[in-house]
Amino acid sequence: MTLIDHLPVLAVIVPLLAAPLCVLIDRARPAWLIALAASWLSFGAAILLLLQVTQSGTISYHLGGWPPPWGIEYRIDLLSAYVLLIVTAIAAVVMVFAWHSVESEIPSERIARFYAALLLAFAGLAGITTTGDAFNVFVFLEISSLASYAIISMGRDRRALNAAFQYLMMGTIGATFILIGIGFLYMMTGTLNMQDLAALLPEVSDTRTVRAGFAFLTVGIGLKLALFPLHLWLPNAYAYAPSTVTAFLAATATKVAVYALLRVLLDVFGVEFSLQAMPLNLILMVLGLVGIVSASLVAVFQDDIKRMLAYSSVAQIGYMVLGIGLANTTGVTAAILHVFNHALMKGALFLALGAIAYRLGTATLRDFAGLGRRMPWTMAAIVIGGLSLIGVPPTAGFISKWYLVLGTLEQGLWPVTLLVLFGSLLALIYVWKLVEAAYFKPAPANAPAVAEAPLSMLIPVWLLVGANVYFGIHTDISVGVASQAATQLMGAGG
Amino acid sequence: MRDLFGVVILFSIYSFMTAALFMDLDAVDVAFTEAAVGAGVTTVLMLSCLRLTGRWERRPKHSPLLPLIVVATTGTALVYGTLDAPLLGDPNAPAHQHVAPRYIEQGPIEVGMPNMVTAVLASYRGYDTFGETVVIFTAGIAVLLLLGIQEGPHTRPGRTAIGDQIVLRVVVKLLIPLILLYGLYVQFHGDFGAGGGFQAGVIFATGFILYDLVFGEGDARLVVPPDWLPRLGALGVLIYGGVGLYSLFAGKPFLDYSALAHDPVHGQHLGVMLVEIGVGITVFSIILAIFYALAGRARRA
Amino acid sequence: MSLLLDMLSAACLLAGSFLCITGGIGLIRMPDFFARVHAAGVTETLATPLLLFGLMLQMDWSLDLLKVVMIMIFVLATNPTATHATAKAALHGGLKPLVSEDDPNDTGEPSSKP
Amino acid sequence: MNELPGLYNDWVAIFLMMAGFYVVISQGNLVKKLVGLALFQTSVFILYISLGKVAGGHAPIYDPAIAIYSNPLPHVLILTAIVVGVATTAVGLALVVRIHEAYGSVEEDDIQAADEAESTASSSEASAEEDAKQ
Repeated sequence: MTLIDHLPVLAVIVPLLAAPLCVLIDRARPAWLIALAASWLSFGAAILLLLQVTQSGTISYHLGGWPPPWGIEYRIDLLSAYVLLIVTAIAAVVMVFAWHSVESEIPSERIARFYAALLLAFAGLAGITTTGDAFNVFVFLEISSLASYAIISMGRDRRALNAAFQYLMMGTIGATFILIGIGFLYMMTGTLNMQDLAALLPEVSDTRTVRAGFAFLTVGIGLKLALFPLHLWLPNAYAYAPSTVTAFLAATATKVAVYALLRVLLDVFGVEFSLQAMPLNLILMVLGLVGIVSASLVAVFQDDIKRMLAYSSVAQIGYMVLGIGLANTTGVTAAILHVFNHALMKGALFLALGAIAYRLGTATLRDFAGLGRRMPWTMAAIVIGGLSLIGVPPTAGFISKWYLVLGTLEQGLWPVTLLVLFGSLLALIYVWKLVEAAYFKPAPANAPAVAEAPLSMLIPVWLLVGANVYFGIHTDISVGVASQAATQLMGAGG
Repeated sequence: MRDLFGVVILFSIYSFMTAALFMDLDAVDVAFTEAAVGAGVTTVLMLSCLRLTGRWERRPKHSPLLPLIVVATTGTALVYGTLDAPLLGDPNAPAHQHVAPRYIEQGPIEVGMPNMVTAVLASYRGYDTFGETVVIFTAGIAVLLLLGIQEGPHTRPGRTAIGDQIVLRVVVKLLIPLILLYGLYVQFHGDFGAGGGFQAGVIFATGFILYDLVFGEGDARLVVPPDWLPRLGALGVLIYGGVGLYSLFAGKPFLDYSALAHDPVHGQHLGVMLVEIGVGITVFSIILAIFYALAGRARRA
Repeated sequence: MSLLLDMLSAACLLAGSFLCITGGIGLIRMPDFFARVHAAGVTETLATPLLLFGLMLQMDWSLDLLKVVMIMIFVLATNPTATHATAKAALHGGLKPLVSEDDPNDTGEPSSKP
Repeated sequence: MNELPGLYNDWVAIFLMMAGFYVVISQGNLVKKLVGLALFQTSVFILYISLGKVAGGHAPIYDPAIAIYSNPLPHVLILTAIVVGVATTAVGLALVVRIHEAYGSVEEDDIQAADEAESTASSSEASAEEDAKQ
């Protein structure tokens, strides 16, 4: 085996082993350099993997040399390579941004450990996307969650502590539900490998045990996903975490949860069982819609911008879940696309906010007054990110909304289409509030003089903004892979 | 119950009962771990926390109706789920048919050790165990990020934590070497009987915790300086990962121990031993670090 | 011979179990802290070795026997120590033993509260 | 075999699980919530271990004299899960300690009230400033 054959595992263990190195060295700058190098290496591995998968199909890697289902398998198909690419890309970009931001927000003697935790959170998420073993998902989920609780609690506000505790409670309940679900499935099939499960489940899918396992897995992932009625932990966690953490988690954590939902629903259980035998498509659709409308409404009334964007994230998750609930290929394509695009736009927005917080210390609506002139590049980035959030062409947000609307129309659900558009309208309102404050309000007289954000922050922000526009115009890559992955998923279950 | 001390002790008892139950269900390794972790470490950590946050709880004001409904719904769903489940002890249950037979029949031959749980843990599903080691390492990093760790003293302090408990001190002094010896036994005997790196690490850490509790601040910290502990934990993870990387560079998949020696079974044995040492080091140092972090806060407060 | 061993072992096990139960009852029913410590500590210090001895009589000469002996030594060392330490700590903490049988409120300190 | 005795192990585990779950969502004290969480997780372990039991089986340590072993796989999974459980508890306790230092209380109601007071204070401050400008 050459090194190329080891790519699936390298993408995960490079950050995983970089974390103890950071702790071993325990100096701020080397730790950052290690984190940076690890995330870019991982990103490189992810790009190569995606190329490999598009050329030669699904890759299976047997950890420990034991063939599945006895050993643990890493299984990279189109969907996982695609999500892995997003996660590693965001991590790589965020790491560039992190240096200044972390230096200003975290006590200096804890920076090295902070990077270690950030790397662990990242490695955990990458591990979930690549693994083909149900129990391994649980282990890596816990790695990423534990690290997330820690880095969220590092926010300067004391409310960050409470937010992290709430997240810990919800997250652990979710993880335990997932554990129960896996237990039920193991009880009925005797295997933990996802492909094996998919092959064995149809025989026993009529039993009550499998149905209950299905329900627990869905609710557990729903908790992690911040699906509408289970989203209460998310706004606070995102609002009070350090800027780097918010940008990273908002762009990746919920996306990986969506990936897990897709994997479990469509791959392990299969489309027929999940969306047709169980009334899940209806439930997902309704929850998605309620999530879109209610979270967008709440977002409109927020003063704290991080909080506003956090509620907007809940709404965007609603779009993705709605896409899955539509139960047709276009809908699933839209969901996968939105995973990709939303990571780009929320990454850009939260990073830009982080740059503002770096200069101003806070980010409430009234701090924004007159910022358009004082930090022109950062604000311009926020405007473009906001446009993408609304779904204005030619941004990436437009593409995913377009596919979603197509999907709803394909199912003949025009009221749903209207509600989706209504959600976009609400997004327009809250983004407009930002723009109005930044460009049309004079800076308060006593406003501190602020300079434009440093270059090491602007470059990552504009990289993501550029990606937003690029993937809005050149849709071959993002849409192409997403629709292929969706076809694969929908085809797998018939 | 308004007294949280009682709550914690009851939980400890519950944990111990669970361990006994696991023993009855043939899960010796799990019983061992549950007794050491659930009844031992968790209790100590919870009590250290109570010492800081106060022992009494206020009477809650909320109506219990909504939680009851949620719990009843979940419980019903679970009971519904078990209705089609295989019965207890049924040898024909699907869980025992598909994957498990290979572990039982081939495990002792392919991996070369009688304890199948260790074989599955460290070899067949070695990557899960690697993840587990990282989980405990993550928890250590998280606690240190939150609480920080006090630097150890450089000279031997005179004062003790618990007044004039002569009997206690003498007995503990006699016991600690035995505990540490037992920890080593468990570490290296894991291939043959119950035990392994994780349990050994916990037992070893317990020895130090006991010493710290009885002989007061500082003494135990002179032996293992607190600021070394996170690094030691990192080292353990790196040992485990290093074994994986070695096999990777030797042209075998990650964590394939058969790359370690010419004879695959011998390689498996060596690999399992090495990774168990990694696990042991990490668990020992992280558990001790978490305890120091919590107890250090108590002394400052 | 084996009948004798069996009977002896059964007697030990029964006595041990009986002491365990009485210890448990005492732990709940005794009026104050020190009496409870007495019930839990003193009774069970005898109960556990009795049970272990009963089991040892059933065993062959093997490694397991040695292990049980070691468990017995360990229990005999730790159990009284723990009881002693608890009682001493309680005394240090200001709990006074209940002396008057007639009036539990006599001691001032409500020592029956754990 | 009759269904009832064959499933009681699951039901006992479920009852314990739900007791833990109830403590988690109904109690206001954060330490107690963590105890509840640990209880919840430990009971799930019982469910797993009992599904690995084989009637007449022995502990899965190879011995030439034994033919039937219990299933080792659930044991391995639960070993991992126990570690995850203690890790979560440790992080939770550290958070509780920090919360106690920051808020002076570990009762959820107090903390919620303090948070809300802080939020409204900052927003009313904002509106007051706006009023002053106009």
